[in-house]
Amino acid sequence: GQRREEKENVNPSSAVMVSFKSFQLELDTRHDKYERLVKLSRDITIESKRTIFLLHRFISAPNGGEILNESEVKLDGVRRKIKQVAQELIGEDMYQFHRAISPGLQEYLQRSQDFSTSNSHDKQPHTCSLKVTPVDYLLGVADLTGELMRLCISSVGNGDIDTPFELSQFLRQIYDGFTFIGNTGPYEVSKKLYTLKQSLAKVENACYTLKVRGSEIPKHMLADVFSTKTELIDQEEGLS
Amino acid sequence: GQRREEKENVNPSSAVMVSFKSFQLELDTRHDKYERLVKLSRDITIESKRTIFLLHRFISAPNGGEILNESEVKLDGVRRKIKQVAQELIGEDMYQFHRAISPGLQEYLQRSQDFSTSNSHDKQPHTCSLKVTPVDYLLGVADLTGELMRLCISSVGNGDIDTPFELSQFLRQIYDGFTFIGNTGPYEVSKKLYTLKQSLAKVENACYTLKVRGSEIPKHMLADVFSTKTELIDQEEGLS
Amino acid sequence: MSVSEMFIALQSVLTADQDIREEIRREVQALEQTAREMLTLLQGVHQGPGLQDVPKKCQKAREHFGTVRTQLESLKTKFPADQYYRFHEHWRFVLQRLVFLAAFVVYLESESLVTREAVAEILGIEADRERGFHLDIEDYLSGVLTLASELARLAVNSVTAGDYSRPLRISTFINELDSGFRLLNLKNDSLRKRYDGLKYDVKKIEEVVYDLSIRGLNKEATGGAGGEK
Amino acid sequence: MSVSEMFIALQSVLTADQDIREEIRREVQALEQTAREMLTLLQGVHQGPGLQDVPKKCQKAREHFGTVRTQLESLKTKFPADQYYRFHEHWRFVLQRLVFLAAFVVYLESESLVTREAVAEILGIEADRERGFHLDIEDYLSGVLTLASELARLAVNSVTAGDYSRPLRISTFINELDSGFRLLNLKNDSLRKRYDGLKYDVKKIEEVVYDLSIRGLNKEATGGAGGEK
Amino acid sequence: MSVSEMFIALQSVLTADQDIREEIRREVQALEQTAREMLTLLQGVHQGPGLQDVPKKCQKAREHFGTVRTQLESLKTKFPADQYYRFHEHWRFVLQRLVFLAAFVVYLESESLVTREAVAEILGIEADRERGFHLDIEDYLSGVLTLASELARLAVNSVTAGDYSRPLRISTFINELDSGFRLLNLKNDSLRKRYDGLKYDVKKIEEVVYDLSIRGLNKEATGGAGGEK
Amino acid sequence: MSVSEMFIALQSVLTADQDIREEIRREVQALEQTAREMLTLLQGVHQGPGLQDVPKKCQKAREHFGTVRTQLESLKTKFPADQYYRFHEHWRFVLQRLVFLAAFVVYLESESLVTREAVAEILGIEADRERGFHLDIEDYLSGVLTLASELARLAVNSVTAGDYSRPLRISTFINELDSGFRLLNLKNDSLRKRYDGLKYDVKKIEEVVYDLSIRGLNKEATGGAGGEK
Amino acid sequence: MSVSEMFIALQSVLTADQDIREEIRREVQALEQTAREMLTLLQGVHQGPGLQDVPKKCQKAREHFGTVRTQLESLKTKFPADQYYRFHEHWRFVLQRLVFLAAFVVYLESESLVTREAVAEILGIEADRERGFHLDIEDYLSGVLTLASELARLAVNSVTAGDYSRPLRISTFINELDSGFRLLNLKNDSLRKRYDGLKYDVKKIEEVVYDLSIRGLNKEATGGAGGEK
Amino acid sequence: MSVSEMFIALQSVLTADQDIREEIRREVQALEQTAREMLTLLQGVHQGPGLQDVPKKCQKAREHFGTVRTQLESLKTKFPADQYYRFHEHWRFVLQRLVFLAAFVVYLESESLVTREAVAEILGIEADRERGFHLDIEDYLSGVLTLASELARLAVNSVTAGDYSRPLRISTFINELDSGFRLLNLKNDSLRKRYDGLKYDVKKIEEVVYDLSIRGLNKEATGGAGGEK
Ligand SMILES: [Mn+2]
Ligand SMILES: [Mn+2]
Repeated sequence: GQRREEKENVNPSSAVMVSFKSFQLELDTRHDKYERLVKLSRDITIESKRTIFLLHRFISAPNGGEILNESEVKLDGVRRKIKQVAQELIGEDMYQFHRAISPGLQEYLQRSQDFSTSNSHDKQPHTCSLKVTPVDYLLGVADLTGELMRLCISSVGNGDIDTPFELSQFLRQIYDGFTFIGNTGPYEVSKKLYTLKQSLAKVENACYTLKVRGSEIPKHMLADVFSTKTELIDQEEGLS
Repeated sequence: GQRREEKENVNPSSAVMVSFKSFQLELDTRHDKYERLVKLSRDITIESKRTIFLLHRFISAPNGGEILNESEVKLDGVRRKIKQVAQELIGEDMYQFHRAISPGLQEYLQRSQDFSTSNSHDKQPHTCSLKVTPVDYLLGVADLTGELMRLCISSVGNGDIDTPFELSQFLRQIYDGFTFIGNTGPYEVSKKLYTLKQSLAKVENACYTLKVRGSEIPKHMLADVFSTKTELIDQEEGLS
Repeated sequence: MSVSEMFIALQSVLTADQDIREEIRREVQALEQTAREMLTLLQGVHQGPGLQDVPKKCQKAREHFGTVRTQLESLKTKFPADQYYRFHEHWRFVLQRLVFLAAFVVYLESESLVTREAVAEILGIEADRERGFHLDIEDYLSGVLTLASELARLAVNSVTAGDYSRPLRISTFINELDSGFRLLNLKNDSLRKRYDGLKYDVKKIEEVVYDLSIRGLNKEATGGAGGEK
Repeated sequence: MSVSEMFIALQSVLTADQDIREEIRREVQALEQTAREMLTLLQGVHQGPGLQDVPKKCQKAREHFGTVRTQLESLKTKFPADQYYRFHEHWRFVLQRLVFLAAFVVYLESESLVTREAVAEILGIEADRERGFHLDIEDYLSGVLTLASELARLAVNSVTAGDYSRPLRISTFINELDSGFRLLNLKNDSLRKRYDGLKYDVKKIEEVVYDLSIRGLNKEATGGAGGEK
Repeated sequence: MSVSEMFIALQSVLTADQDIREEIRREVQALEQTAREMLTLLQGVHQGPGLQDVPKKCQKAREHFGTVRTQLESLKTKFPADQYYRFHEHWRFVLQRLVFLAAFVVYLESESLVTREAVAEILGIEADRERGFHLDIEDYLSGVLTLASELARLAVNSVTAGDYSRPLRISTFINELDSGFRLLNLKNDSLRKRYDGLKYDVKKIEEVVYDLSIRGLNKEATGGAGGEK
Repeated sequence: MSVSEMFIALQSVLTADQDIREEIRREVQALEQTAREMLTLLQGVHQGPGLQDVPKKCQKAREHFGTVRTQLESLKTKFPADQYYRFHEHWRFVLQRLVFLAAFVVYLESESLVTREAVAEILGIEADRERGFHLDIEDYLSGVLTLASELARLAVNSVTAGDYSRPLRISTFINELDSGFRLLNLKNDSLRKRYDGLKYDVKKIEEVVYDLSIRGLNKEATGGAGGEK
Repeated sequence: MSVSEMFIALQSVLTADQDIREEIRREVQALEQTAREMLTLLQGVHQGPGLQDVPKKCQKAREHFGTVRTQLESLKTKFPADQYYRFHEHWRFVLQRLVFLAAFVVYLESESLVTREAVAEILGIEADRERGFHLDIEDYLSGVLTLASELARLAVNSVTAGDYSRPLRISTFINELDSGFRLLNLKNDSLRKRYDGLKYDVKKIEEVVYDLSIRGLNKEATGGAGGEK
Repeated sequence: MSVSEMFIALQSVLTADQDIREEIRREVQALEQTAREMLTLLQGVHQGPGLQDVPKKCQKAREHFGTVRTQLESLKTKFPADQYYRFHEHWRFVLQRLVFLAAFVVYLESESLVTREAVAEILGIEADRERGFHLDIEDYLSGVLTLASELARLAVNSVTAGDYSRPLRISTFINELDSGFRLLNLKNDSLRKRYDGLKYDVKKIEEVVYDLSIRGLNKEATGGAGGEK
């Protein structure tokens, strides 16, 4: 091969080079911020999920302050992270970084609704300077129904036969709501309809089973059932 | 609906509950470590990519220590992160967390090979306590060929007509090597073959163009070319 | 080292890796065969007369675990000790199945939950990662979840076989297990999915217990089962 | 607020959102139409006699930018000012194209790179995010990359039209641009991909310059072009 | 005619086509809105007390069909009658949904399968291709399959609401439907796939009937329901 | 031979192959039609009075198998005998369905599992690969698995029809089948997946038997069914 | 009408539809065969001596169009005239190919763009939707885009064959076409994507012209070609 | 015969089948290794000096074919001759690759297209289905298409290596191949898709010839090459 002269160098202090240096700074700053937000979102997701598990524990065994305390600690952690996100976004257009923070926010929303459904101490949403888009809200709600379905099945397993009927009522309303919205929302929302339908079917089936098996009481040894019931109520009172 | 008694609670200090409490700790610790490694891997990827850009700048405009210094600083940062990864993995089976760290490591490998191909100061690989799997190594090499292809096209644009021929030689060897390995490796490796083939084709086409256009010199105003060449060489000397 | 020498070296590494995987696969197949035989053996408890000879079935199963230990011993020799997780996927499934089988046998014998340490011992492997070929915690938990759904089935079939006390005991056992699992923070992975199934097992057992109690068969059971066990 | 009221409220929000998007789409279509007309106008420079009336073409293009400004003015009114990035995808493509057109006109007029501030002014929008509907930096850069490949094509067609000096000037310009882009740390996104294309444009122009130089046409050019410009 | 004149003429054809599609889309959106409202209305039957006011719900739905007819009437005017299949994809989905809604209402009213002719009449369109805007046979069948899975859900929820006779009647109906579908030789892939789902609906309903039978609730039902229906 | 002559020769081979496939497809369609008719016929057993005329239904089905034999005879003539596996995919699905139908008829007649040899005879084909158009072992197994899930459904519907003994007999049969399958080391993915479904059929039937047991209906059944069978 | 009678009626409609599709498919296959033969014939112009007997090739191609007309005539009879768009997908592809072939022949004969009306006439179909089996506008445009890339190839091969004037004329023609397309506001995705390819054809041809210019071969060409054309 | 005996018999058939597949896989792996070595060897022709020792490379490749024949001979013994298509998928890919390698060697030696018969002979297998382990026609065509794209690459690299005559000869060859393929009516999807790629190879080679022509290098080539060939 033959070697030819290399081109003359570009003057590094020309106007073009100067402005591209500023572009470099601007882009790097933006990417760095995006990265920080992705990391915060991951943390929020994980901690929110853990709080949900904590609440399921509380619901199944409401034996006290310990779990509630623990959940308060966790919640504080999540709120701190959310505050960090809010700080990162001060003066920014949040939609610019929406993709980075959306998963974490949805998981958090789900958690906080779950919490307020089951715990009346804490019904008002936490004030933080983050705006939640309706789509994120809907997706959070859809995800919540999955947790509620799990709660319903657990309730039946724990012998609690009121919760399923209440939950089926509530889930049906949400399902009807999603049906009403249908495909007017973005694709992600209509995609959730299918999962939602399945969750609802599980809850409806659970109620059906309760009803069907309940139908047998009167005919078989009715008295016996009543005595058992009294017995157990006594026991329960003894415990509390 | 009718309400039935809830079940008696499980004794929280039973053997089963105690062991599950320890499982909780173990799983959380593992997940937390995984998360930390994912974050480190993201950082390594980003910083490695930036170092590659820095080196492309150096190659096109080798005007000095400034860029080399900058790249040393960046490299130190990456090495620090890698050390952190290594520390996280002390006493662990690295394959357990392989999925978390693999992307960052591949990008780093690519960068460090790129560097050593183009800069003779620093040929020996950095010693770090991390073992690199052959597959990660191969994937890093395959990714490197993409950067080399870019370097080749840039070289032609800069009037450097030796580099392409050298690079085509080198890339062909790598391509032949991958062909030789073929489908004996895992899927990810054979998948790279296609991209590699395309990169090679681009470099071979660049060489072809150089050859074809070079073929015209002798016939058209040969003397003139020589004089231009001398002129430019003079200019160049004047500059240096 | 030239480029082509390097690739020849790399290929030999890759080939060696594939050979290891081939050998592992063969060992795992043998393990699967043993596991299948044990499963057929233990499935017997679901059928009418099966509940009677539980002790005998358990004893036979214990013998099979001897074979399992030999096979796992052989598996260990096929790859470097510190690369467990490199090949984990190969034996993950069969190991979960073996955990289930061990947990099932232990349950049938003593109606208690086998600990991780105890499973490891039954299988002749370690409970602790540092000490060699070990039982990953998620594989242990997964095997335990299989036990839960097997017990739900057993509760149903016990009633068919006329044993009304067993479902009540299973119910207590499975409730404790459920509380245990509730303590865990599971990721959205296969374990989480399998854990969601536990809720249905608990529900099924609760239904059996309910069916017994509205017929007053639970008391009969508590009485009758005392002697039986 | 009942659940069903809530969903009615949500749907009205979603519908409003869709209406906004519909209106934005309409505005963007009008912008695309104007952009297409400008493109047809400026494409004329590639053809034989086209290079002669560059100034006239630029003047006409400048008039089109008046329309563009009105259309962008109207676009701005269709959505809340602080939700630029919510709807960004809708106008991203056409804005990049307009940046290119502005950059092409400015290049043809003065053979210099239009700054981000200058493009913003030509389009009647802001260069700075805080101040309102603005030009995103990546869209600016993307438009500039389109200019590069248009100039590579222009270098080729200049030679056909007998203008041997223009390719040399384009070469200098594009080299500076290339150096500028090299300063950027691009992610693996669409901008990075488009930037990879710049290398081929630089290469193409270098080939034209080479073809001219081996025929001594570059000198002739330098002489002749001095007066032309 | 110059090339550019020719393309101007072509563009006017294309524009006309795009305008038609735009108008169709608007009409279809309105239809979807009505369909969604009807769906929300009819889903009420699954709610506990919903089964009581079935007649009222059906009557309301019938009123909605008035709106549907007006909207379909308007849709028909948007394109030449012989180009039904050119634009079929636009309204295909909503038409299937409307077929389902009509079939559901008719089932709730009379527990019979609506014929294609009857659906066409309810929707104010033709059953016969030759006579104008019609109901494609595959769209009809698709809507009927949706009915089947809705009825499976209704069977479950009827029991929960204490109506034990409905599932038995649904079972008979769905079996007849299944036999009907087995007479068809379906080639259309999406329809065939949906038909495979019918099998699950049949099974689900059979299991509901089973649950009632084993508890003797089916007899109770037949008794009570005789008067109700 | 020139390149073009060579390709003309190749085309004639390709054409012949396409013609064979076309003819095979036609025969397979006819078979599918017959299979669909038999299915409709046998589905009758699930409905109320259907269980009474099982023998008559079986006899009619046997007549259909006469048609099947003729159609398979014709299919065989469409391609060279040693290219069975070249075209296997074409008839694979319908053959599995026919195996199921034969197995169902045989079960209904004698409550036993049809052997591969017996199915082959019913279909008028070979059980043995070497002897001509035969029944592939995997297709046989696949058809048998379909029988299992049909029997799970039959167990449910028998109870509805008041036949309490049949589920017990089905339970025994399906358990035997399950043990049989556990002897196999299945590699074939689709078969393995279908086999996983067997587990659910077994469980379903066990639950039916449970429902009968807890209500004491199983004893009633054994009494009543002794005479019936 | 019972459900089963209703489904029997539906099946007869479905069968009729399937038969139509089968017949259409057969006709389309014949058309594809003719199109392939014409393509082979016209590909000859790319090879060395091919450019000399262009007129003869065109004449032969014209004869093939006779066959095409007969085949299209037959195709038309296979389905009701007002259901063009119901079956459009079947012949869409081959029709686009035939448009290309007609456009190529016309270009070779007269170096002009065939109009939609002219293509329709060559193919013996209608240009106008209302008048019967017609040429859809998008299919026409798609065929024309194929012509553009064929001409880019022809420009390259003309130079190889020593004809230096043809590329210049092709360049003018393709530029006109490009301007024409820029007048269109394409929504159709597949067409828009194919249109994006036109840009590359334009560029390719410009580079051929450049290669001729820088070597002074374009002047030589104009001289020599004047007589040739 | 009990169910379990029957399944034991079935398992022995399944095991035999799995063993055959295992052995075939091993043979195919060996073939792949040889094919990979030949490929690495022949890719040497793309290297600068590689074109000089083409004859030597071909000779070495011929020796490798000796190994291939032995390996294929061994493969044949692993399964009954009439079950070629049962296991076809296992060796299909490697056979296509071997066809390519044979076609490449033959091209390099004599610049002609290897016939199906000749490939079969080189590989030591049959061209004719009836006579035993043969070369499927689609596999032959697929291998030939791989040759085409390899030759496109060779055309480029020949020029780089200073051999200006080879591209002209490749161009003629590939055009003949293209005409040949146009005679085929391909239904096989994967083959048809691969054939679409041939078009790009043809174009690429034409551009190489163009680049040579416009610089007068083709004449130079023909002169020099006359003696070389
Ligand atoms: Mn969640
Ligand atoms: Mn990279």
